[in-house]
Amino acid sequence: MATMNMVQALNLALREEMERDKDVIVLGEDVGKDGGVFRVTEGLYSHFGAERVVDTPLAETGIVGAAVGMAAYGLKPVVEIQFMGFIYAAIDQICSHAARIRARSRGRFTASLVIRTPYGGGVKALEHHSESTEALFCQMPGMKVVVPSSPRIAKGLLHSAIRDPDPVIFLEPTRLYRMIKEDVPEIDYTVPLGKARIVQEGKDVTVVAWGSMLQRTMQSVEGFSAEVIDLMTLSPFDEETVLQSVKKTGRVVIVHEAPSNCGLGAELSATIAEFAMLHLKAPIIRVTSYDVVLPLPKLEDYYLPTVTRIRKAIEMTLQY
Amino acid sequence: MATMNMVQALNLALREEMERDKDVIVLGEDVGKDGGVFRVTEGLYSHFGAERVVDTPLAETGIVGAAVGMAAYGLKPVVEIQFMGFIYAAIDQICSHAARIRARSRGRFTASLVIRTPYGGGVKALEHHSESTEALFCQMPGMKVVVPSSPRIAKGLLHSAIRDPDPVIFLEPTRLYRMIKEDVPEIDYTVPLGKARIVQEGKDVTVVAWGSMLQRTMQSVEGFSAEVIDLMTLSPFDEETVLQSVKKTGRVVIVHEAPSNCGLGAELSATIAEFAMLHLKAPIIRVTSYDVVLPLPKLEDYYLPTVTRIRKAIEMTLQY
Amino acid sequence: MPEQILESYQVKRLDILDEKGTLDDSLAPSLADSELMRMYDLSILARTFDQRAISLQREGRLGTYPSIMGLEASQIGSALAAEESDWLFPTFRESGVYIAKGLPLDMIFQYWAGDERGMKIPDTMNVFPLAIPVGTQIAHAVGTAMAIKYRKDRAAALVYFGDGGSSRGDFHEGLNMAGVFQLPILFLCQNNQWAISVPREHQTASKTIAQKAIAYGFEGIQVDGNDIFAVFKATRAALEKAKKGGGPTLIECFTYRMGDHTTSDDASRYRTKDEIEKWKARDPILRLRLYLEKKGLLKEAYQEEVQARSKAAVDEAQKKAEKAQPPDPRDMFTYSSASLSQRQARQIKDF
Amino acid sequence: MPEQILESYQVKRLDILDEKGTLDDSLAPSLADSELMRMYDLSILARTFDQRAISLQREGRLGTYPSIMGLEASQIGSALAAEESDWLFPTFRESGVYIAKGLPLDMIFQYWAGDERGMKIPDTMNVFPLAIPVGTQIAHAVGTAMAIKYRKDRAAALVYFGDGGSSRGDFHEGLNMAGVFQLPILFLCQNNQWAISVPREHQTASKTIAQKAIAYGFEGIQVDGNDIFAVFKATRAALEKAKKGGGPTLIECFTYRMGDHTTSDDASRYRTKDEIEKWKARDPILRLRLYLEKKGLLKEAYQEEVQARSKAAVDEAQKKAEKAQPPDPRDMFTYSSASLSQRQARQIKDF
Ligand SMILES: Cc1ncc(C[n+]2csc(CCOP(=O)(O)OP(=O)(O)O)c2C)c(N)n1
Ligand SMILES: Cc1ncc(C[n+]2csc(CCOP(=O)(O)OP(=O)(O)O)c2C)c(N)n1
Ligand SMILES: [Mg+2]
Ligand SMILES: [Mg+2]
Repeated sequence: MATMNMVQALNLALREEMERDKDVIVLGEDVGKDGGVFRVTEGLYSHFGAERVVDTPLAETGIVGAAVGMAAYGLKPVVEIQFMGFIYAAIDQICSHAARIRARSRGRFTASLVIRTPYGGGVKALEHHSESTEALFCQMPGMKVVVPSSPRIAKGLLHSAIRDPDPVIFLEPTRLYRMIKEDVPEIDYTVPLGKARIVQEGKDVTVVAWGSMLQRTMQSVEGFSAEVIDLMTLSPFDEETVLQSVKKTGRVVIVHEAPSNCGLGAELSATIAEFAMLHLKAPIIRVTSYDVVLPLPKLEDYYLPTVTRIRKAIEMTLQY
Repeated sequence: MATMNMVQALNLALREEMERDKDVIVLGEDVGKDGGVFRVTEGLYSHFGAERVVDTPLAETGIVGAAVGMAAYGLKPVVEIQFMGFIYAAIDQICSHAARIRARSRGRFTASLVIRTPYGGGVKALEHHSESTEALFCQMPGMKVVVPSSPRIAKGLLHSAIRDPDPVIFLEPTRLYRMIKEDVPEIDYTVPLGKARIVQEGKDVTVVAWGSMLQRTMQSVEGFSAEVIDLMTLSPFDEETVLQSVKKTGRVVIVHEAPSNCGLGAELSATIAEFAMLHLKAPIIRVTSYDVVLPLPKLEDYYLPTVTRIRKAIEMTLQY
Repeated sequence: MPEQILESYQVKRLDILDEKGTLDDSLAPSLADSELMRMYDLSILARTFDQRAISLQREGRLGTYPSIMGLEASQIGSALAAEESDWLFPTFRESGVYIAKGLPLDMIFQYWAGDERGMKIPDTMNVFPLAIPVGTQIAHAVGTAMAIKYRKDRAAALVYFGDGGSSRGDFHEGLNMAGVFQLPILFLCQNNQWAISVPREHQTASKTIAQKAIAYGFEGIQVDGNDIFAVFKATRAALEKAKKGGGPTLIECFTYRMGDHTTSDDASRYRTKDEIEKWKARDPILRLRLYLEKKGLLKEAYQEEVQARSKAAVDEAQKKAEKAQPPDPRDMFTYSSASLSQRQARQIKDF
Repeated sequence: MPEQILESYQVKRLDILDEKGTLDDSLAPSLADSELMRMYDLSILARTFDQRAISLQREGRLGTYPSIMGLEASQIGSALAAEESDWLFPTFRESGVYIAKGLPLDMIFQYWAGDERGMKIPDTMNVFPLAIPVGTQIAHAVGTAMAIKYRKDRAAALVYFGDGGSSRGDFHEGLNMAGVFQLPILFLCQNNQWAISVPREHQTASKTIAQKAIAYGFEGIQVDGNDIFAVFKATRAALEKAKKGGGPTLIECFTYRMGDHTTSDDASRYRTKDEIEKWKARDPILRLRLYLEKKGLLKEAYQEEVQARSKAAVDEAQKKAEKAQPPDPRDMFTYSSASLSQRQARQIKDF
């Protein structure tokens, strides 16, 4: 056991995977000498060398496209996109190729790769540095999307993501990078993809969250008998765990950082409305950021879900 | 009144807008001499000249990015992306700039532009030629997304889209381009953005669809008292019309071509589950394509929603 | 304004076999007669396949198909110059490459009939499934070249694209990365003068595509793309250089798309008959035939035999493709990811 | 292999004012003393602003800020060479351009404090809000140049980007389109040798950025980016050419990022003190001062006066920015689109 923050936990996971499997290659902008702008790849360059920790030119499409070609050859590329706001140029390669090469070639070629990127707001950052557009990737068949909520979980999920035979978008909540410290077991452990986690059991309402909103959710549920689910894998998400909980509590509040319109909360709600409708005692409430263009820091606190809004939503469902 | 198919109706709308306003410029690949691969811009090049009907190099990012710069200068660019499968490279410009320049500059600069692209399957096309990824764009605050379901509506919506002060993604169902012929009024009329259309009234179930699925839906509702809604504007969609109908019927079936996971159907369902829950008599059912990588023509018919699947869903809701 | 000169560059072109079938011996690659005949046989086979594909599409037995007529020298010459260990990345218009590399003809038919199984490339072939989004395959080849270099394998990547593809950002990002990492890769542009209706001179203002290599710090060269010897020689040299650690090369094959863009296109809407006539005289197969005839390698009887053999092979492939079992709808699910999601497991029960 | 030569190209460089402040009269642009003093005054003002921004960030009164130290000549020299009618497209590291164009200093502070209102560019200024996604502004400038050409206005677009930006596909697609349409546009690359921790030579294998213009069929030139006269002259010439219908130009300003990448960066992790020292001697303001002193235009008293004036202006701006009313949360809604959606109309009631 060692206490570490999420940056350290992710760094350790990368280190262990690179020790374990020499096909694992890290590439991206400033991942080498600089150790990444958040230092997640700190020390890897000096330890594994420039061949395995590759500083690339500034070209997101090319970086992700190259990862597809590396993976097809048998390597395990772990790409770092410096911020989620800069992943958009790579969507063509992600959606048209990484997600489809297995189907296109009927299994001859696969894209076993990971794309890591800092994700989410709450850090008073510049424009394009607080994006939460996970739903863009959740809707791509063939892709997996993962979001850790603590150092221990981050390490276990990253191990699983790197060992997964298919492409994984690994979203790292910037706000949690250094906020939470936690005991992380030294032993090699994984957190399986596709499984959600019940953070606390409860009987009156199910609250689903992930990433940095989980922590805000935990602050909000005090005084309620709320069952809190940390989704962890956003796509494909763990329908069974969510539905089981909802069937038990009959009430649902979903919390996320993205605006409501076509966010992942919509999918959760729709799945519940289709398969657990008869167990519902109250409307399904989403607590999300407002449906506006992501503001700069001065307005960010108004934009993001607050403890007050989450509590109000819970109280509202409890009135039924 | 003249009878025309959707290609002709769209062509006429473009022609009228270009006559009306010399700031309207059409640009894209093969939109000039060739008149577009589906001939939607047929004749515009010879009539308005190469300055207003611009054949661009093969560069989707650059084309859409250039449209943002043109719009900022005061022109009204109407971009054609040859197929929706090739719009992904332009998402960076759409999401990072077209959708945000108004907010970023607090109104000094806007991106009043239209991006037209053939959309959807059912035409036995090549890979990447049958995409239905509308939800990617629906979740971007600042963007509008529109899908016509008939020639008359196509013309009216395109007029509105071109005159809209904000960026609009205009999705043209390839399958409907030449399938339906309809009387199209000669007079200048518009179909407003943001408003849905009740195609037929009914009392037992509300069925929401758009694009080419509307036509399939109409074939499916025979024998039921179904209220059919053609959404037309997918984002921001007409919540009032949808909720009003659901409150009346108490049952909902949503039909779309995209896979279910994080499709627009999820948002419709979630909005209903939040604001009309107490009126619901049955689970909200989505009839969508399967959650798999879009197949090639030989498997396409298995993939897309069928009349049988739609009818089954309706019958299912009616059992409650 | 007078300034100091930092650098000077030249753009070169290679021609070996002219339209009359006359060879420049000083430049010709040394090829055994059997290799020459292989080039000819494959060219005839490729064109026979291509014409059959077009007529099958007309009969509604194939989907949209992009003809390679006129590109046989560029595709077969380059594919034959590559070794087994090399990795090839074709565009959607590369029947000639797949045929030269030995992908069963029936699979190519099967693919164009709308069946993914046609692109389930055999494990023995290092060729990617064709890429439809223009230019996007360039990045894949770059990544594979990075992997080849990392593994220190004796191989190179060879990626195909067109004049239109050279306008995409993928081209730039890929060539730039290849230059920075000195990768074992060959970028082969078939400049066939058209991108659907957009002529080469509206695609870019540079005099040649070859000179774009100057922007990336490595060598670019234009070759007569209808001259199979020039294509073969330049490709072989570039791949050898790559495998010796000499880094990337850009080759512009200056050629012509003799047919419509695809079976759904009508090129007469945007280009003249004269232009097509002019290029007919430059047909890559014609000049190869003239040369081999002069060389006495091509008796009339043999020509008929090759035609017949090709027709038989294509007939055979067509039959095989058409009587193949239709694909199983469950394949949609089983090939989307390595394992089924909860939702997919529920949905697959519909079949 | 011998080949015929199709084209030859040269890459040139312009230097006018050297590190010692010595001027090459034969090349110097003709500038009135008042213009020379304006260049100096603005350089001092820009550096004063820049240093203030850095310290305000350290005090937690601004967010992350990217210093322009060392880039004053490239930014001010080029901005002053542009006319009112020209349209400028800055990157995130362009305080000098905004200052030279006259954007109120308090607005620049306001923006970096996290308030969109700081980028509500006055209607009288044809300058875009800064672009953070690297390279993406290039396409906007190209589109504006297309619009300028369509409207036959006497104006040109001037777009800024860095050595890192030159690796993005946006660069390629933008320059290629500009070449094809012969647009009135100037692509100005501030090659400051670093893209965060990635040195210029790992960004691209080409000897210069200037030579990348060869790929697009128009002129490229490298200038000493720390030489405000070279920058001014080359920019003025390129914009004139553009407005006369002469098409695009690429200018590489060879310069150096003297500070950390941003206030959240620590450049000592990846570059040496020696390198920084070497470039300190080339400081663009230093050599301008030396020149003006020799010319007798810069008395010590005046230098102090300029410093004082700049400090006063920056104090003033900081005060104004800091006592501005906080933004109204409803602005999030009112500026997302021209009108509120049903959902937004419901949500805005929360405020
Ligand atoms: C990214 C992208 N945009 C548009 C298309 C539609 N399209 C298919 S082929 C083609 C022209 C390609 O020209 P070129 O690269 O010269 O190849 P050629 O067709 O001449 O072989 C276009 C525009 C596409 N397939 N991909
Ligand atoms: C598309 C994109 N990718 C990554 C980043 C993160 N980032 C900000 S500046 C920068 C380096 C830019 O280098 P250069 O273009 O040379 O400009 P400079 O910082 O030297 O002024 C990077 C990688 C970004 N802003 N945009
Ligand atoms: Mg071509
Ligand atoms: Mg730089």
